Amino acid sequence: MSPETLLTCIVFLPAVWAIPLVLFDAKAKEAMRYWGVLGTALTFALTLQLLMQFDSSKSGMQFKFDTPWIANWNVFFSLGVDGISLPLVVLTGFVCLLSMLASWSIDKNVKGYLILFLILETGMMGVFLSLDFFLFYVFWEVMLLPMYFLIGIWGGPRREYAAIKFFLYTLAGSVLMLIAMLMFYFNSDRSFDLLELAKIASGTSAGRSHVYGMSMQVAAFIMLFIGFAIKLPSFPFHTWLPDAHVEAPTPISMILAGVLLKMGGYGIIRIAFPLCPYGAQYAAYFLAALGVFSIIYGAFAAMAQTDFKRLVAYSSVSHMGYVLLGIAVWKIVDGKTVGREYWEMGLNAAMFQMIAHGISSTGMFFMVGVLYDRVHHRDINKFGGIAQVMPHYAALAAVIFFAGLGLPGLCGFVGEVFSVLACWNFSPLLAIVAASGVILTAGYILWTMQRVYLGPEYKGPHPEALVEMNSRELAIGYTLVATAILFGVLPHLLFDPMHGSIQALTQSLASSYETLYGAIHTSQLP
Amino acid sequence: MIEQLLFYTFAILTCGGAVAVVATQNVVRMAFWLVVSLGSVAALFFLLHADFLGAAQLLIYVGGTVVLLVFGVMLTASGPYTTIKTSPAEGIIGGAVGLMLLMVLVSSIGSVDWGAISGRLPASPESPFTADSIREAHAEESLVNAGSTKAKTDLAAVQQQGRTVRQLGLSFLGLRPDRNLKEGGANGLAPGYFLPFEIVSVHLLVVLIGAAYLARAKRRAVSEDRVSLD
Amino acid sequence: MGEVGLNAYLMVGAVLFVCGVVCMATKRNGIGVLMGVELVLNGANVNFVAFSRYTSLGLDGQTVALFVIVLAAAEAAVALAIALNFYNNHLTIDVDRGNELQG
Amino acid sequence: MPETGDILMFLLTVAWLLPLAGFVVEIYWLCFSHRLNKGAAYCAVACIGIGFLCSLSALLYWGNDTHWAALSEPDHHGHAASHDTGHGDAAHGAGGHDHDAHAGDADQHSHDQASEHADAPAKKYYSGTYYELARFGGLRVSLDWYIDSLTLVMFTMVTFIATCIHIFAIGYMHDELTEEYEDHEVHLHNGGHFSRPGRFHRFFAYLSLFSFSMLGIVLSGNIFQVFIFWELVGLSSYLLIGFYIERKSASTAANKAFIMNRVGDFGFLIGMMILWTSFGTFQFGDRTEGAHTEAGLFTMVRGHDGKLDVSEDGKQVYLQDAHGHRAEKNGQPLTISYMLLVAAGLGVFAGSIGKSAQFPLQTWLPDAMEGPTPVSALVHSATMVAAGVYLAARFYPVFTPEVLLGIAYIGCITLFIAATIALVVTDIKRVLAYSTISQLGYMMLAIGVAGWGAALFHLVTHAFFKSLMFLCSGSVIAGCHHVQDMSRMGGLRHKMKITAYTMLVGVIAIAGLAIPGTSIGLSGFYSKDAIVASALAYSELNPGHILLFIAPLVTAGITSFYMFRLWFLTFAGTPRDAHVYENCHENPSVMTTPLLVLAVLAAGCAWGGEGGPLYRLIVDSETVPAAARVASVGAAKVILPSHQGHESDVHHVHSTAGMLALVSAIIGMTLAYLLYVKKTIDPNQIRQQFSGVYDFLVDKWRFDSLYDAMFVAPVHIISAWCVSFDKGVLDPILHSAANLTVLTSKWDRAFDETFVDGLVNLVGTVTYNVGNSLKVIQTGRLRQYVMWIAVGVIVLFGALFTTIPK
Repeated sequence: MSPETLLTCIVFLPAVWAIPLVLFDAKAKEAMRYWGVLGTALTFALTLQLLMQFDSSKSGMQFKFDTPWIANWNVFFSLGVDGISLPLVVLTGFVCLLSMLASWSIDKNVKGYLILFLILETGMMGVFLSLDFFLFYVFWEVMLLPMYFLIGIWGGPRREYAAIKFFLYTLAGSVLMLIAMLMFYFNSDRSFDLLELAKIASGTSAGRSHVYGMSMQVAAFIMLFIGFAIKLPSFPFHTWLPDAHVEAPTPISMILAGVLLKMGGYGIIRIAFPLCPYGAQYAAYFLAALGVFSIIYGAFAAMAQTDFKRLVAYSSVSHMGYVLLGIAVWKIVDGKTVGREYWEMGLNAAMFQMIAHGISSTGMFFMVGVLYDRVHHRDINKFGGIAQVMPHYAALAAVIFFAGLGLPGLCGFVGEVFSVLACWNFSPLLAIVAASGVILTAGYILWTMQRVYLGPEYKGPHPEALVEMNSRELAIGYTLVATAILFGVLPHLLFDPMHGSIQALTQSLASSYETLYGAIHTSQLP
Repeated sequence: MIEQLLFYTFAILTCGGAVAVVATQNVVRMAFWLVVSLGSVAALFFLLHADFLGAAQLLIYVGGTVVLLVFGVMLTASGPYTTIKTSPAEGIIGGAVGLMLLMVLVSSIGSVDWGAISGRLPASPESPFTADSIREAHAEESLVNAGSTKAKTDLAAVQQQGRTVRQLGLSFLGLRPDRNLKEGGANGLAPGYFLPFEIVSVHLLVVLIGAAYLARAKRRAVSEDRVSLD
Repeated sequence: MGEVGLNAYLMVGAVLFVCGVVCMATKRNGIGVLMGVELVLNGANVNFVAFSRYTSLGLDGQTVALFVIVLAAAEAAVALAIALNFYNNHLTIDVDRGNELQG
Repeated sequence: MPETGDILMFLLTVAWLLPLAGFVVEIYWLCFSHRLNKGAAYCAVACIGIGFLCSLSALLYWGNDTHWAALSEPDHHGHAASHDTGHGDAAHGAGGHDHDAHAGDADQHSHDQASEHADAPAKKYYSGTYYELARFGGLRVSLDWYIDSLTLVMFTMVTFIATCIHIFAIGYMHDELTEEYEDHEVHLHNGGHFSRPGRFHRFFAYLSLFSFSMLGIVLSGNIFQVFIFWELVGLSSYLLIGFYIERKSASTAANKAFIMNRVGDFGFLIGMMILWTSFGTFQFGDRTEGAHTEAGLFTMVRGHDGKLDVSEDGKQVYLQDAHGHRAEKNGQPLTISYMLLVAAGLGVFAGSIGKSAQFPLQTWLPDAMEGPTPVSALVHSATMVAAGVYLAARFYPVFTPEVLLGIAYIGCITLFIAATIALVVTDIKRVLAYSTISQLGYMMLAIGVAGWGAALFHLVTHAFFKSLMFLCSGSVIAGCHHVQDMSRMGGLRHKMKITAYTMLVGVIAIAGLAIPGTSIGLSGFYSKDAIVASALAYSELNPGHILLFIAPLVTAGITSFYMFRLWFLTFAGTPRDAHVYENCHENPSVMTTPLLVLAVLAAGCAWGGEGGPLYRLIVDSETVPAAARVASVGAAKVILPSHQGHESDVHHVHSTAGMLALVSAIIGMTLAYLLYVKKTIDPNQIRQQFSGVYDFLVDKWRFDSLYDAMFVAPVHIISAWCVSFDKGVLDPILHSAANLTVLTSKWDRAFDETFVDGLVNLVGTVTYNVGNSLKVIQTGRLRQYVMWIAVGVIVLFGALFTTIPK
């Protein structure tokens, strides 16, 4: 399959796959679910095909192609993949397949649910694959609406509130992103091409000799950052997340945690940093501090929760803090990047953490969902003794929760530890505070496991409903556990494809900062 | 001279008949005046060298349509001499408006230089009518194109004499002996009236069926009930 | 008396036309209205044939006039049927009774 | 012929990975087998047993390869080398006498630089890489192996003890072989007893996982890998402590253990960050790739001569490259701030504190006794908790004297506190637990006072006798049907002969008793002797730190007292609880055989003392700074004693220290005898007289409540704050923003409705009115319409005529 076809198929297959769903009888729920599973499975297979064809020894964009879309505005339908987006694309396919499998518990208006689900997948794939800012923005919005409806229609009792909260937050973010996008559009030669914009920012563009100005970079970076930080989510933009998670149905929570949050990190790495290196460096300490604060804050907040899903949601805030920390550890002394290898390590760790979190938190939400499907409540204090009645489930859940805790040998460990290790070079203080997160994380996860899984007996309502997982759920659980172990034991599987791209990114950012720094300092001298 | 005389005679008859139709209150008399008026129009057609048309006018209008109207009068009126009076005010207003309309029309007719317009029209009866074009367009039609240059003069003569039946018939079959097919951008399409002719034929058939359907006897009460129910 | 020209025929046509219009406007009898219509059509026909004779319209004018005559006959048939229906519904042929057009 | 290092690596890797394979197999066994099957146990025993054989053969191969050079020292060649760790007796005979062996033979594999620098002492290790986890530019993280004699000894010791304990556990866990295991300690809501399927398989699966992780620590070739397995043993420990998941106390203890360890790991992580950032590597040993040799941590800090290369102002330490020169990067010498090095050392040591339950993180270990007794024997006495000591020893070259001083004091405080608490505890396992903490304190102290060999020596001997004692206590508990309180026992030696006397061996060993006047004693005597001697030497060189000698000396007496108290209370005297006594019985041979084997080793493994084979083997791995006298340059100004050879500082004081320790131990034993057997003094009276102290000790020095107040409660308060910040500040901000928007839109609506709509409505109204007034025109009369048409035409034409010019 040619690259163009492959990428286009990955993006649009789910949406196209949703069209025949219209023809299904509304009562043929099973058939529609299988249809949906088939669609997501095919998409996942395509992403794997992409993985096969991907050449991890190259650092640049691969399979890149452009087609004019809105020629008057210089908008291109431009897709491509590199080491940064590839893992996320595969992750998206993976998580979507699993959440689709977990969607059997959805019984209300299955057709609409599946259609929205598939459109959502298209939006997510598009965000990760598009190389045109405008296209990126469009997909970003495409993803927003299905999510709004999925939470707002299939959610829990306070779904409208949660959905609107989610919608408003994200929309506020995208508005800021839109402004920044237009800033770049009018400050370049009317270009939306991300690669070209990044080249201009680094002063290596063939067409332009001057880079974006300092104040513009700072302003644009702040706007872009807020837009992405909302998605990440980082303190103080995180309050939509617990509500959205608590109200969203289980598979949507899985996608929300597994993929949507990654877009924040991806956006920062793909757009905010390359387009405004000066702004990024300007705010680097703030970013890292914010990440560290999110780690600690999320952990503390998680500890005080009694709602199981809310706890997991706050743990996401905490875990995604490592991503922000890893991205931001860019140390500059006198205009020169110091310890670029450590920064590279931080970026790698951030990427790894995103994937790892995609696996572990997807798993955690799935595990919570399995319980919720049975007993229809999430009050941690009313659980207990689950391991006695559902030993198989409890074992899988334990592995997933330990992955979230950051146990070596499981995926959560590498990202956390590497980002913290990389941080000392940047700021010892932040590193120490971030490292203290390991204690808090262990605290709340173990305490939760004790209250939910351990103990002699289940104390809450519907004890008779606690039956062992069925084969479909077991398949999801085992897949997640296997992936968690795989990446925990062999992290280089993930680092290898990312490595080249991230190295190139850090190099170009460092050099572009140097260029700009040099320009500023020579002009200030007499 | 005789033509002028005839024209004025029939013109007065025509106009007078029409005015009489307007003025008369009795339907049957109106029908009579209508016959007068339409018959005079037929005469005017003859004067205009449209023999066939005049004949058709007489046959269809005077012989057919008016009889139809008389039938209508008979079928609808409770008696043949019933009159439905128009109020005098209406008559005055109608007359005034009619006069004004007439003035408008007359003034328009007078203000137009018809000769100039006639010159601008694309084809004239004297337009070239070559054997080539005949041969090209109607190779098999030997009926009309027997003589080449002769046909042209024949045609003019025929038109002068008002014997247009054959030409009209041809044009209804899609042939135009009076037109140069190479001009006017006909693009090879037959500029005759074959298609309209067919359409009119079908139209007539439909009208006949439709008229028969509409005019059939119906029960009266049902429709009123239905209306009230709505 | 001068030469009979196009204008003279047009005048006759105009008179016929105006008479038809006035007839339509003033007659309360449905059949009278129909007669007005016939007059209007004839006025038009006179014009057509006159143009056929005096301008380059040629055979077209006559053909159109012929069509008009035919269609007028058809119209008369249908109109008569309508009049009969009207009469059946309103028990009169007075068009003022039929005010359904008011809506 | 493969190289020695590869063979050793292969053997140890097999020994290391077998338990992992066992774990996987047992987990699956759990799913597919019925619960009455002992297959899992046999599988686990087979895995660890083969692992032991592999380790042993590795040790023997290594010995053969080096011609047992390690066992011989010019001034100690009189000792026969017929025992290595005391169990492979006949396996090697002549090797130990081969004085001509060249230590350098061992270095062929990876240390060419050793021959380049003839003055540098040979470094006797093999190392290599399994695979890379990640690589960032020049930085890389990998899974490595690092094998020296210490690794080999640890491997053999761990696998051997683990094998014994696995076998013992087959008997101990026998009552789990059921579908309906009734747990009498758990009470359900409805008052009934809790019953559950047995967890025989699961137990052995966890044990295998633990063995794998523990061996991983020992084999690790870099500090990051140590951290990985550090956490994994923490996990195994968590799972095993919380084995009885239905017991709240067990799961709480498991959580406590894990979190306490994480607190230590927090420090560990900081230490690692410093090392990683300053050195750019985690490797212990040097790594050779082709012609290029990359220096490991030890080389970078110590070079080849074992000295810190400190700058003149004492604030910077120059790093060394693999060739013994100052490392440079871009022409600048690589340095690390001295304080940072101290911080790194303390950080790594913090990990040890957590794992080895040292003050101030000692409180988890007694609680960890909630696990089944074989777990306590293996994990919480012999191996895992000793991993902290192992790490501190392994990392010794990176520690500056200041760090060592800290280690010494931590060990000193710990050994005293734990011993005092052990005096008043009546739970048989908890006495042993406190004793373990105390003994680990001894080891830490030894490392702190430069008694590197003594610490590891004690580590190994302690592993034997403490696992023996734990197994004995397990045997007692099993025999007495899960009674653990010593106050309900007594006189059990009549019914449980093997258990009682093997236990006595252990007690004598830990008490450090020997025949006065000779230096013949059980293993504990030698190792404790070595530690006390090191401490004395240290305090002589640094008179300010005399406490570091006094405390272990006194505690030696206390140790002796509480251990004999335990034995007397349990086995001697008359039964205090007839019911318990009646029902108790000796255990089957599957449990007693391991006791006997371990008793033999506990008695004899240290045979020969500091001239014996075990000590020699360990000390063979000793790094230079541990052996020589080192003076500190930092703030602490301490001098570390040397202890190799007859002229060393330690040797001078050895006999004095040994005497004092022995006297102390004998006093302790006598006191215990008087109190609990002769009843000359009534313990209850003492208890009443010193009730304040007694309560304080029973409350474990009130650490738990202190930590609750200091950490647990604040954490909960802060987390409540965080949540209320979300709910009380962030959400209201959002809500008020939303409300403001709604308000604005309300205004907007009002404006719309009154003004904009008003205009539109006006247009509409006007149109309507006009239309309404025009309505009359539409009469529905046909004739009027015709009239209007005519009028319209007229008007139109009139308009045209008037406007269009002629």
